[in-house]
Amino acid sequence: MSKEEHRIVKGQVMVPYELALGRTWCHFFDCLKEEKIMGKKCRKCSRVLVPPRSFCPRCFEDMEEWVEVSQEGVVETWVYVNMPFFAQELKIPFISAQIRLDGSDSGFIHQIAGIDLSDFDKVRERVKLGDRVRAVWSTEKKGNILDIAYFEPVK
Amino acid sequence: MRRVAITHVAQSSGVESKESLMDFTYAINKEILDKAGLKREEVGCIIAGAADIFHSGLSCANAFDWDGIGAFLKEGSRAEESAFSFIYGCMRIMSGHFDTVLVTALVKGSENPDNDAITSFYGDPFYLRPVGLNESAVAAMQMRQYLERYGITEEQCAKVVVKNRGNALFNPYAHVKKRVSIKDVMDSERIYDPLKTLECSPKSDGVVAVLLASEKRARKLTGKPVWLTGYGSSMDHFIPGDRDLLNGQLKTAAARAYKMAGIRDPQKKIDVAEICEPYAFQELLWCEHLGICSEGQGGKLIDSGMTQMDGALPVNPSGGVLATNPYPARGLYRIAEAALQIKGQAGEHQVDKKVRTALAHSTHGFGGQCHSVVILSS
Amino acid sequence: MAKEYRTIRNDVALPYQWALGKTWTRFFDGLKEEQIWGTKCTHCSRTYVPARTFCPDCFTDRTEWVPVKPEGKIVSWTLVKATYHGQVKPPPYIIALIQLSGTDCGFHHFIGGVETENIKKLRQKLKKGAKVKAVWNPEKKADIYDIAYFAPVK
Amino acid sequence: MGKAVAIIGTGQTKHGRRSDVCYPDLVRESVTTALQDAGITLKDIDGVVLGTMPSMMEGVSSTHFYFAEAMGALNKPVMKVETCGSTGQSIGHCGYYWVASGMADIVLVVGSEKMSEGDGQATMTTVFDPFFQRTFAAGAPGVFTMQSMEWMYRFNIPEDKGREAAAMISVSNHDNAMDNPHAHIRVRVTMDEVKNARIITYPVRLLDVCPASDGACAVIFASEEKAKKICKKPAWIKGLGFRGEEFFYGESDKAIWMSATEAAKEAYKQAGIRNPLKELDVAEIYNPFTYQEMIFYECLGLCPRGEAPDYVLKGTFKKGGQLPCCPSGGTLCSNPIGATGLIRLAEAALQVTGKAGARQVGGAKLALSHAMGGVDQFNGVTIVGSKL
Repeated sequence: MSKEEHRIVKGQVMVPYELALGRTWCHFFDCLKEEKIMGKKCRKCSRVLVPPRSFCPRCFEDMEEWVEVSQEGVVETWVYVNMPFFAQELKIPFISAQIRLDGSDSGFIHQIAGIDLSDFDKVRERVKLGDRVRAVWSTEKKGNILDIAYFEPVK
Repeated sequence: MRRVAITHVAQSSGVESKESLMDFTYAINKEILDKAGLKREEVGCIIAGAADIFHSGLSCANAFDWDGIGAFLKEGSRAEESAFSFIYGCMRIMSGHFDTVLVTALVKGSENPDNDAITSFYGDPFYLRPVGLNESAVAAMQMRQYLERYGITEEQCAKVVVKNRGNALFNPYAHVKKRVSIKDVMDSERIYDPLKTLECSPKSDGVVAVLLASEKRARKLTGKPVWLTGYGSSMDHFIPGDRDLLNGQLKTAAARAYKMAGIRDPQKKIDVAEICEPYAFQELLWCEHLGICSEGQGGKLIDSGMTQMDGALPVNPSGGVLATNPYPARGLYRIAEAALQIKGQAGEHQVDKKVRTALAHSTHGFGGQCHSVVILSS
Repeated sequence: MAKEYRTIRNDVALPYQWALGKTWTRFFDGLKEEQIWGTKCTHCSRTYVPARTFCPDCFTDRTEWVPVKPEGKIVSWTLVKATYHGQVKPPPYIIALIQLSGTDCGFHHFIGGVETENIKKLRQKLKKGAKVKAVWNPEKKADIYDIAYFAPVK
Repeated sequence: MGKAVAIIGTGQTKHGRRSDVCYPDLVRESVTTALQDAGITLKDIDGVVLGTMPSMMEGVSSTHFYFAEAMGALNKPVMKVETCGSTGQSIGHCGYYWVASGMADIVLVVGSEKMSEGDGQATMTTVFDPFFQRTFAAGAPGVFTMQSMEWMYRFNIPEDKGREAAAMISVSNHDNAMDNPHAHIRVRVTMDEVKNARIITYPVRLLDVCPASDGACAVIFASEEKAKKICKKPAWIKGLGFRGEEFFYGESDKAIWMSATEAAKEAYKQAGIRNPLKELDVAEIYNPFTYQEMIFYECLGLCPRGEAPDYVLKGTFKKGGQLPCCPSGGTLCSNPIGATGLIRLAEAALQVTGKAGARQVGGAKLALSHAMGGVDQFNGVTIVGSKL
């Protein structure tokens, strides 16, 4: 096929969107500014979801009860990302992790840092599934997900 | 083929919503389930109607939409363009697999760049896009041909805006609610000459849900089922220059729908029509192609008053797309409105006659590249 | 943020490398040589421009290459004054549907070399059937802009 | 099940880096092949279904417009159905329902992707919501690695054992792809090569991961009456199911993966299958990642939870094993996303009709095809059989 290679046109596309957060997510990010992680509890199935939802996707009922969840939790899974791609937000290498915060019933996606990330083999020794981690807050809060700077292993 | 009925309808207003798309969607789906007295679990299948990333900024938008439409662990799917999602829902019932299907179309135009920016991406990256085509530009070229070929006047096109925006005043769900005069339309800026600002549809938010049921279930769910009796769609050439923009695929789509519904004389048989007219003149052109009037008579049609709210064949009593344009959901809005007219539940914009048969039309693409026609009956 | 309620900005930016394929590679190479290529279907005899790999009507790839004269007549046009994100150029500009001589379809491109101020005069000049001719871009990149625009022929 | 529906023809492009053709021409290649395979012309087609990954992968919106001619849809009714990676299965389902509804006799279904034109991982990252999770996303490998790690931890699968089994899956898929003229990656690999390949996202290595492919697939569905008239050996649709979970990753349990489990259950119920491992003759599973394929074996009920590596190591799913999986070389060796799920279905149809050439599993009568989509959110299953 390579013999018959025909011309390629390079281009880049940027399309801007402005997405509404809505009440529930606004409140969540407002609370992050105050260093609180809030979930919502379904009165029917009793699950606490973080990020919070306005409604329970399973019970399809409004979720009205706000619950503050712990800033500590258990690593359910993680991945060491050391591959670059276009428009990546975080600098590589980074660890993306699913964390079950105490008092919640869903995995929360964030990053694990605060440890030396340069050597993967050392990272593997430090971060294990089932380990406990806790939130470290950014000093400057912007009302977005990185108000929690990262989660770090609890010694 | 099993019969399919629309049993319930729920729709949001077209006005900009402060809710996230997910919550916005949930509210309407919750509403329709409550209306029908159904639990999410009791619905057989759930179909979303939404556009791709260009209309939401999210790839695989169906993923984000899934929770709000109540589809967790339900059988379901998603079709781009809401008229497609509607007929796909109907097919699922006709097949005998399901007795109820919930179809929801959703978009938040307020979160998106202009329709002109988004529809530019319909074009290929080598030819149509670099020469600046978008839906409005093609519509403008189509309009000029329409005016020239048949001697339709710009004032006649403007009358469509006056009528539809006028109708919208009585529709609680309409987005743009402001009475306009022919002069207002004629004086508005010629953004795509001969198209003027007021002749172009806005960019609206909108979630609309329709509950479909098999005959047996429908009779249990509602006293006023609205039956699907006809459907037709058809696809035209990609490059507008390859077609006659005044003789597109709507005729074919309509012929298919009429054949299925057993309609020979649409002008007599159809009591009310909800037509997708993102550009004012298109209502007239589409009416011709739908057989509501004959070729080149679109101007006379609007002059005659026949398509007015109190006319013999009201067109767009809801105010149409000129008043409310949640782009990928607008087809299902037409279908929902047509169903409400048959049910006699359209409220203040209920037409002043017995509605037995209603037509709903949807189109998307440059100059109406693709059309769908739905016939509903009491 | 401009809105009264809270939103987040979500700019989706992505890079592309689109393959032209053999037909459009040849078509755009032609433009570089100031030659517009079309293809004629040996089945239905319709000539399409830009050139096609297959006849859109007959679905057959038995098509032959035909040179198309860089001139034709106006079928329709619009004067664009609207502005929107990602627009190809700042308005006002004219996009037209042009039937090039010897072809059976419309060709989309810009109209240039005319005053856009006076819409009435413009309408006179760009009447249906008015003759136009391609004006070539002195700097060619083998893309659609190698034709700068079409200009009315006096 | 409603009316009987059959697959009467399939067509695939040569998958790979296809910068020799523009996107519509790539699509047309698969359509032309499918029409030839079925021995019919476009005139016979009543409707066309298209799907690609609904994304900015190729930077063109609503591609049913762009492909109108290439997919032979001029003057025809069309449908555009898309559900991320599971698109291929979803459009197959649409083709089925369209015919089963009685609205059409013959429907052409087309799936395509031209990944070389975009940035796959960057595009995939835009599937994540921009509020909470996109910041931490790392395309497909990031998610699939998280899922695999969680699964191994949950079922106490030793890392070495998982590694060994995943490597074996890679080797056998690559071997299988050698028999498939359409496959993108056609090289044999050894266990050592897989285990020592460059790390993508640990423990996933380069040879555990699918390529980014250009390709298209077309499948023609027909009613019972038409199928019997036109086709000597149709592949009959026996069962189908599609399920999705919550949008946010982490909200549902990906080690158990309810959507995959429930979609398969639904399809088995319709097909009357009680013991899939015994009753199925071949399975085409959507396996962009070796580790994930093992999770699928469990979710699809082909082996007990947590035991997939054991089954793999004893060769259950290899060529010549009890249930050969992905004799085509699978998604691991070709992944034009929007087409991939449909390729699985096409391959399953080829198997039960004895038309799979060098990759034919002898005497295959009942085959499963499957696809997954979203951020581990959706699963679709279709079962085809040689008998009505």
